[in-house]
Amino acid sequence: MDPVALVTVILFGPLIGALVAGLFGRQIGDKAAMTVTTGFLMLSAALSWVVFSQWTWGGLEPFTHVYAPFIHVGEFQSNWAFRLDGLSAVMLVVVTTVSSLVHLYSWGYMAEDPAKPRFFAYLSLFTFAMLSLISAADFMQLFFGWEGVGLASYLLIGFWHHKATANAASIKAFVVNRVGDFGFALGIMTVFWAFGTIDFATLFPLIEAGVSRTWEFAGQDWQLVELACVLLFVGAMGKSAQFFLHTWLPDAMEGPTPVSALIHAATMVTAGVYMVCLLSPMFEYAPVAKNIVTVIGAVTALFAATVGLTQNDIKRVIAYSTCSQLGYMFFAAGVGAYDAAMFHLFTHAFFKALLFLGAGSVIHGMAHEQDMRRYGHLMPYMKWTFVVMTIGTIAITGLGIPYLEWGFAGFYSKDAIIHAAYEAGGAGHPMGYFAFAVGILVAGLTAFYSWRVAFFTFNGTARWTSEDLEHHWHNRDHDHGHDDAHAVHDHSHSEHAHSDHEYKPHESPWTMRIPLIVLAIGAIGAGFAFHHQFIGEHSSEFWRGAIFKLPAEHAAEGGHSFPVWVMVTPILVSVLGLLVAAYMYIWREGTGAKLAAKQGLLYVFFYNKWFFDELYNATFVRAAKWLGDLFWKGGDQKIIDGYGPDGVAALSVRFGKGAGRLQSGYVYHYAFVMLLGVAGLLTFALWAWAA
Amino acid sequence: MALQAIAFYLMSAVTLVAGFCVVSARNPVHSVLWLILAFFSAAGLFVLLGAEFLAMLLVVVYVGAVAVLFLFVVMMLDVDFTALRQGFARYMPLGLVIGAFLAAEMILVSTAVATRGAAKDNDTPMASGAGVDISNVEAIGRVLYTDYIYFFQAAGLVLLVAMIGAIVLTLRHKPGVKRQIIMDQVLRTPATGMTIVNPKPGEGIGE
Amino acid sequence: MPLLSLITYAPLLGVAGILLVRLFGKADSAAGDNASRWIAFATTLVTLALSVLLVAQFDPKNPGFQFVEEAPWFAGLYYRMGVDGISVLFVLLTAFLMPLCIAASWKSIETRVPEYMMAFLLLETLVIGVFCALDLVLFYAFFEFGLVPMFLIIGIWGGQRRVYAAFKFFLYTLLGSVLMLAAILFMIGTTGTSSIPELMTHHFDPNVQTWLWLAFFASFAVKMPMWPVHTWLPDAHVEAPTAGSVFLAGILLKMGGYGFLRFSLPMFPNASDLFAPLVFGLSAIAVVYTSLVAFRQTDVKKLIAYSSVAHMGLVTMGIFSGNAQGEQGAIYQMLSHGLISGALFLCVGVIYDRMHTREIKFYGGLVTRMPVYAAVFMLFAMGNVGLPGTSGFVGEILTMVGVYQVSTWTAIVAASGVILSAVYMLTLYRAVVFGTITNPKLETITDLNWREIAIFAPLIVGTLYLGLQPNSVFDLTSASVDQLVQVYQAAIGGAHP
Amino acid sequence: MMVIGLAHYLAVAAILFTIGVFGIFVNRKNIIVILMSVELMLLAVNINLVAFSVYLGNVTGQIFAMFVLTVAAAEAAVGLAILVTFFRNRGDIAVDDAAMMKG
Amino acid sequence: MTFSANLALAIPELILAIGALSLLVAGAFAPAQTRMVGWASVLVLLGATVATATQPFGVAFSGGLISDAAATFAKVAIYLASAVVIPLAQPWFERRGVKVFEFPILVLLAALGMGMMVSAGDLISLYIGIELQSLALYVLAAMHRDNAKASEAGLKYFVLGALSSGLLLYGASLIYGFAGSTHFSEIAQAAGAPENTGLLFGLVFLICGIAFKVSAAPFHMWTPDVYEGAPTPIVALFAAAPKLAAMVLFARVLGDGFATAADQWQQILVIMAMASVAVGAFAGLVQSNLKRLWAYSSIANIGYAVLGLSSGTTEGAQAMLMFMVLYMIDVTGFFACLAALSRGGRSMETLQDMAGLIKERPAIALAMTVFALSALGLPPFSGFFGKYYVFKAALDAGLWGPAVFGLVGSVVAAFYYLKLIKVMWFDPSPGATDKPPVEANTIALTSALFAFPVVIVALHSLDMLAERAARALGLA
Repeated sequence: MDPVALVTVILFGPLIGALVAGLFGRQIGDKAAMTVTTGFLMLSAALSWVVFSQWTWGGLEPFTHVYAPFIHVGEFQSNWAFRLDGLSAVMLVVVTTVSSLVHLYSWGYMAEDPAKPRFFAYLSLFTFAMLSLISAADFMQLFFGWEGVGLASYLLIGFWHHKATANAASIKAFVVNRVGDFGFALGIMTVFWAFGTIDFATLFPLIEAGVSRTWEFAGQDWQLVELACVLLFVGAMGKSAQFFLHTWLPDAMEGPTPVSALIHAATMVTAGVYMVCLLSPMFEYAPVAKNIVTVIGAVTALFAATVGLTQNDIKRVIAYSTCSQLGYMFFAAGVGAYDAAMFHLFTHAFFKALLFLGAGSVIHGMAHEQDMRRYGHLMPYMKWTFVVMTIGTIAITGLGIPYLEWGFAGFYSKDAIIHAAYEAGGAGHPMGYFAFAVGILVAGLTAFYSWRVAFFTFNGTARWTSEDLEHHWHNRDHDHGHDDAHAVHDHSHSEHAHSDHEYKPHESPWTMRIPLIVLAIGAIGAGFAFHHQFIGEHSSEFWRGAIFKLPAEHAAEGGHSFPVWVMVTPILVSVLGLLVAAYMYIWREGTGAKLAAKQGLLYVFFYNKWFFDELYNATFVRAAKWLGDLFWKGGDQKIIDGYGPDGVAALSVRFGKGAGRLQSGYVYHYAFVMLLGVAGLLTFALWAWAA
Repeated sequence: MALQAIAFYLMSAVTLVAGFCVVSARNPVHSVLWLILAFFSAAGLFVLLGAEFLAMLLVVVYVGAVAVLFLFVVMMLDVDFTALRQGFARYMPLGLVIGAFLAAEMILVSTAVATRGAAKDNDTPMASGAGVDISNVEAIGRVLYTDYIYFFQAAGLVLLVAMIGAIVLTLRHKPGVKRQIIMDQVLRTPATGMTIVNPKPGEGIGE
Repeated sequence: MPLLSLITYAPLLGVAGILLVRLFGKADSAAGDNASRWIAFATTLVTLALSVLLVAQFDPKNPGFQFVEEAPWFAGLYYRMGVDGISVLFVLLTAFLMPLCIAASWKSIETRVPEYMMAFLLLETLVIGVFCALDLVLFYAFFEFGLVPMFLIIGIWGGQRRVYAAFKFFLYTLLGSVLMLAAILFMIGTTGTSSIPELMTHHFDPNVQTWLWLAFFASFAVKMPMWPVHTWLPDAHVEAPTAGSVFLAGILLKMGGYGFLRFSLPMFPNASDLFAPLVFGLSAIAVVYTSLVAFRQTDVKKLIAYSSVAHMGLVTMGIFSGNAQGEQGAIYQMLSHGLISGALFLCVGVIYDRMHTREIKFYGGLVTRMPVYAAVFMLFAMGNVGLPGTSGFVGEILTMVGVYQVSTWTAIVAASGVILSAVYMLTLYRAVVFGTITNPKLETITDLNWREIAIFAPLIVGTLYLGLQPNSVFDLTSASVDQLVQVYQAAIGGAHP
Repeated sequence: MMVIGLAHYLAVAAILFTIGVFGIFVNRKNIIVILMSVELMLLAVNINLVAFSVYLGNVTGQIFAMFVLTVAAAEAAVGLAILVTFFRNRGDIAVDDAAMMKG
Repeated sequence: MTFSANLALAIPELILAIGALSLLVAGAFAPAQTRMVGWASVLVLLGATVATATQPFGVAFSGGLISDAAATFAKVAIYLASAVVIPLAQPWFERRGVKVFEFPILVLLAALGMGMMVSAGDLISLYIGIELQSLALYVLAAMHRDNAKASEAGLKYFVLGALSSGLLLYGASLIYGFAGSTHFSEIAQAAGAPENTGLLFGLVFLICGIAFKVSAAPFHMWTPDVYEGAPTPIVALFAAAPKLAAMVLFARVLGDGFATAADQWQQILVIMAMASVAVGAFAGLVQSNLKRLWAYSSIANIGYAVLGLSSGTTEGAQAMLMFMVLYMIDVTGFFACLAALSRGGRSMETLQDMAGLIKERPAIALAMTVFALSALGLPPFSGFFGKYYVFKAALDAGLWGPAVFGLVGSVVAAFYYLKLIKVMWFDPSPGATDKPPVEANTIALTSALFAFPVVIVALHSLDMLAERAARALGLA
């Protein structure tokens, strides 16, 4: 099949599904809407794998197919297009695979929700936006997809719109993303300003020549390429929830769990990484920007991991984990290991989606209880879930055998990143060793909190009772504050698997289990299967120029000649994390709770997410409100209206009244005024004509 | 020359004093009388200038007609003069200042006109008219009905307007007063003088 | 065929028709009211059809004025009409929005219907006239006369403080435009011509340009409105009936931007260049300032009105960027704002018609009762936020791209409006639509009816089409805009392309 | 001082005119006096005209003065007629009373 | 020049004078036939109009009467405006029990006076013309003699008018004394000479006198009181024709007599214009009586006319003529509306009376809206075009500041016009109004139709006529 036709189907399939489900969902019914969307997604996923395999083994050449013009104004030329290259091929499979699995999973997870067509429409819409993002051939379409996924994310986080927290979270997600997009947009403008084009293919060859263009500000010349890269990275920070702009991601867990898996783990949040890799020809010429990327990535990795240690909400832990993993990807990109970053993106998609969906399965089984402190001893009740969650945990902690090149997915990609950082440090990258150190440390922390989740949930003693669950089940309608409940209008208790009226955790239906199994396979094998292509000996032919590295840095990459300690330390700290977690949550169960109860300084700091929300509330939110009131009541009403129209009107009326008083009705006053007029004019004449 | 000067000063002083008294007299009847005096002395000034016809007109028209009209109206309107006396002094100082200022300016202007205008070279009065032998009356008479016929007729219309105006505004047909209208009496016939009515029982004769 | 005059005066035929109905029918009869509505609606549809015909016959390659009509008037003035790529767009926009305004007033206006319809039709004539006039005095006549029907619309069919709002609207704008009149008279006096095309090629002395520019600016800045002369707008919007707000936001504000494009840039290029920093500054302030003010509003309409001011800030800065992206962006932004803000006011109108209040606090949880409405409102909220895929995005990004090249800081400040617009718009949407119904009065509120859906449908289509296929508009405008930019750049000796 | 020139007459006229004007706006008592003040003003103008006429040797001034006299008479008639009407309506001719309309 | 040739140039005046006299006689013998006298007067005025339009140009009566394009232009307007007032006023007076046949005759004589004014070539004809007109108008103001307000209005008008005549005369005497002649042409020679100070002082007095007639500030004080007190249809006369006559006279004096001293009088006129605009705009803001309001409006509008004249150019004179003619039609129409309206037999004069008029009397309310917008200077109503000419002339003459001042003043004034519109359109009606008399209704609506849209087509020819008239006025 013609690759253009293939990608066209892949791209527009989800859109058609979304439109059908969204516009006619009521008319055609839940089942049909779900079938259509899921069907199109499955099709897309299948075709994506076809494209991907053609790309990897079939020698498909990169191409850009233009569908239609978008914006053509002067040199500002943008088209609706599909750009297929190594990066987009990878993203295609990631996006469509995870998305189709999430669609399928949602059949079960959302079974009791009355707004299923809307949910599926949103999911498909998201997928379409994400596909248009990854297939963009210029900045405008990239931005279109970028904001499109933001919209979908907003809609899905706020899917349960009766919940105040969900609404707040959705707005927060959108606004924080907008802050990033603010930078992104400015970055695009800088690019256009500096190079006169926004088309990637036209732009990249121009960069080397245009490096010297500067913008003078505050008495200094700023290199436009650097500026553009930094600004674009701000966009990436927003989308990928990097430090400073990360606050929305944990809150985004207010959305249904499949959404978290799809958007806030596997695909959308990785768009930032994707963009940085895509723009590697620019970033390579912007060393300062690269340093910033590295630092922000490393700090995010560390920060999110520390916060993840202390959280009790199962989804939040995974969310911070995502944040942290994204940090990895960024510092990989920052040190120039774009391929490693992409590889981690790829593997992360499988195991993180797996973890989320697994968590969803648990939540589903526990009547929408998300607090791990009320879990425990769930292994006997949900064996499938337990198995896949464990696989996911192993994958994320990166267990594997260093010199054998054998391990779970995370092992390949994470170690590649850590190695790359080390290597960059060796090659003189100023932040390389810092990133390396953080990478090692965070590997340990990741192992701890990931295993903590696993053990806390499935092992130990049961910290729930069936009364709790029953209570939970019945009260979920009213318990909006915490409950990840289904919509309020649900009256379908009987459909639920509680025929005996004894409430206990249960395994999820097959529609949910199948995606878990597929993802588990990916989590196990994705690294092993593709590491040669992504980062290994076939990498240059795999990417085929989609990733650009300046030769100087490229030369340092000389195979796997790292010191032994560099090779083994990651795995050692991972195991250490595993042991500590096992100690605290299995062998000496309760240690964690005791530690938490102490409310140590560090614990409070971590538990409250480094107080970022409080800080932002106290500064930006309050400042905006204060300024808004000031401008409105003080500026508009008091000053502008007060001295402007209202003031002038009042003054005019006062003049008018004065003139009216002069008009006293007495004829001698009138005569007097006339005489004054004569005298005045005469005097004026005397004075004026004296010259 | 001196006599002329004395006459001038005397008559202008009388004119001005009389004029001031017109304005300041408490009783309007006195005002009218002062006005008449002012006109008389002004007529004297005209004579002094050699404009006898104007002087005569002033006396005849003003004293004979206008001033009498004023007097007539003052007497006719039954005004309580004692009630009208307040409020003069309050306004006086400011009025005086403005008046003095205006007078000063006007005198200044008049001097300028007298010294720079068309009449600047003429220190002495000249007989008006084409030749010295023509009297003032004759000189006026020669042009009044020729060159100035248009104005003359128009002035007549002004007087007509005044007449119509006075009639329109003040003439009243009092409804209660019975007037003899000869024409009506002559035209009266039995048909108009008499109506035959046939009253029905209990109705009487309506109006 | 004098197509432009036909389009311009076609609505007057409707006025005549309604007058006949009014004269020969019973006053205040339901039948008469209905007849007026139908006549008005039919007239606007005819006008729309004619405008579409105009666009169809329009030659996009020709940068000059087309369909020119000319007839001598008095004192050397001419009745002169014509359109170029820029104005034809506004004519179309006007003709497009008008039937929607009439339809939106179908049920919500129940008193003095014939007068209302006549006022709207008259307004349409005048506004189209503004966009077609090629003679200064003719332009001014259309421009100013437009105040009257709007004054009546606000004052008669408005809300609580309608009189205050109507007066403020009228006097504010009048003050601005009399200064423009002075400039117009001066220009006619010095050049001896009042023809806009001729004046566009006339070179004024730079000093003179300065004064003329300021005088025109006074008028257009108020009309836009720019900060700090924007305060009439929130009042006018809040008090106007729904269709009035739609028209005000959709069309009337555009006259200011159109004026800048038609007069300030081509006729006073040096002054425009000189004052561009001023405009940039005011626009940047406007974007941030009014966005923040919008954020704190408690009245739905006022919030949207302030958001209009912010969006117009982008337009002004785009216009004075003097490059193709800025100009096109500004034009596009005006076009898109015409649809989106109009639609948003209609959205407010929908709930106002049902509940008769615009207090944000009153609402909440509408989505459960009005899912279709929620979806429509969401679309336009997103358009207002400038989401790519809606028309709002194209204009915003292009203006900023244009300005960025000229005044980087302005663009940076203005771009922060992107964030702020999201803040206030989503907050509003959440407060009105999301959540659960807490106000018992809302329990019985009904979703959009078919008439309302039919009104929104063209707007939805328009917003999305313009968001995805902006090039179809640029094709129309690019010749004229390119010429404008070239002339401008040549005049100021600019190095920009 | 002894030679009486044009300026002297003009000065007298100016003062008389001022007195007339003064009479109009200082008087608060009686409207008739105001009418008389007007006559004084016209008299002053007549003195001016006649003096000019004589010193210019030009009869126009005297004729002008004659018309002024005529018109002044007519004015007096009309003025008094209006005054009478006013008196009939109000029963008074105090200047202060004539202020029904103001503002 | 033969006497008959002189008379040939005075045919309109003759028609009016003879007409007035014969109708006076006729009226005296048939006092009941007031309507007939009225219509006959209208015919006389129309006849005079036709005679004016067809008469030759020239100078008659030793320069006392000038017949030129300016005089023709103004006379036609004046006679027509006067003619309109007769059918407007007679029914009005009859409804109030005043049934006098002298009324149309006074109007005829006033028109004659105005005609003299605009044809004046001499200070004497200027004075007599003004007095003929003024005396007739004083009487007309007080004509509603049982009405206290009317007689007070007449009294005020008279007293202040007499004062202004005194000022004017004093100025005329000085001019005569300085120039040695009363003819404008000879005055012009003197004015052209150096050391013309005395002449210019005289001119200041003269200007003050004429300014009173046009009610320019600070000589405007009589206007609001007289407008309020005088019978409404008479105000329609006051506000229109005499103003035009005085303005043309103004232009004639300044143009024929003092064109060389334009720099000097220009400043004085500018001051008066600005003062008028300011007074008219601000004082009008607080008025509640419509006649009074319109008085202030007319003060402001005269300010614009004076501003046009003050530019001292032919263009300025043309602007003034255009403005005045367009304004005359407006103001006549407006007062015709007021004359047409009554509620329960009581005149409707205050703003509040007009509440909800659009529902009660849509046609008249619409007409009043048109007049208000026109007076506001809003295009495309006739008032705008008047302002267009005026401000263009002022700007072309370099009078930047005054022009902008005037424009801003018009914005202030806009407030009260809008208030009127607001009251008529927005407010609820307090009750039904009486059926308007057909004459007033017709005049009001015709004027409104002229103000818009007829003006659009009429402008072209008006422009040409005014331009020819302005060229005759001798300004550069």
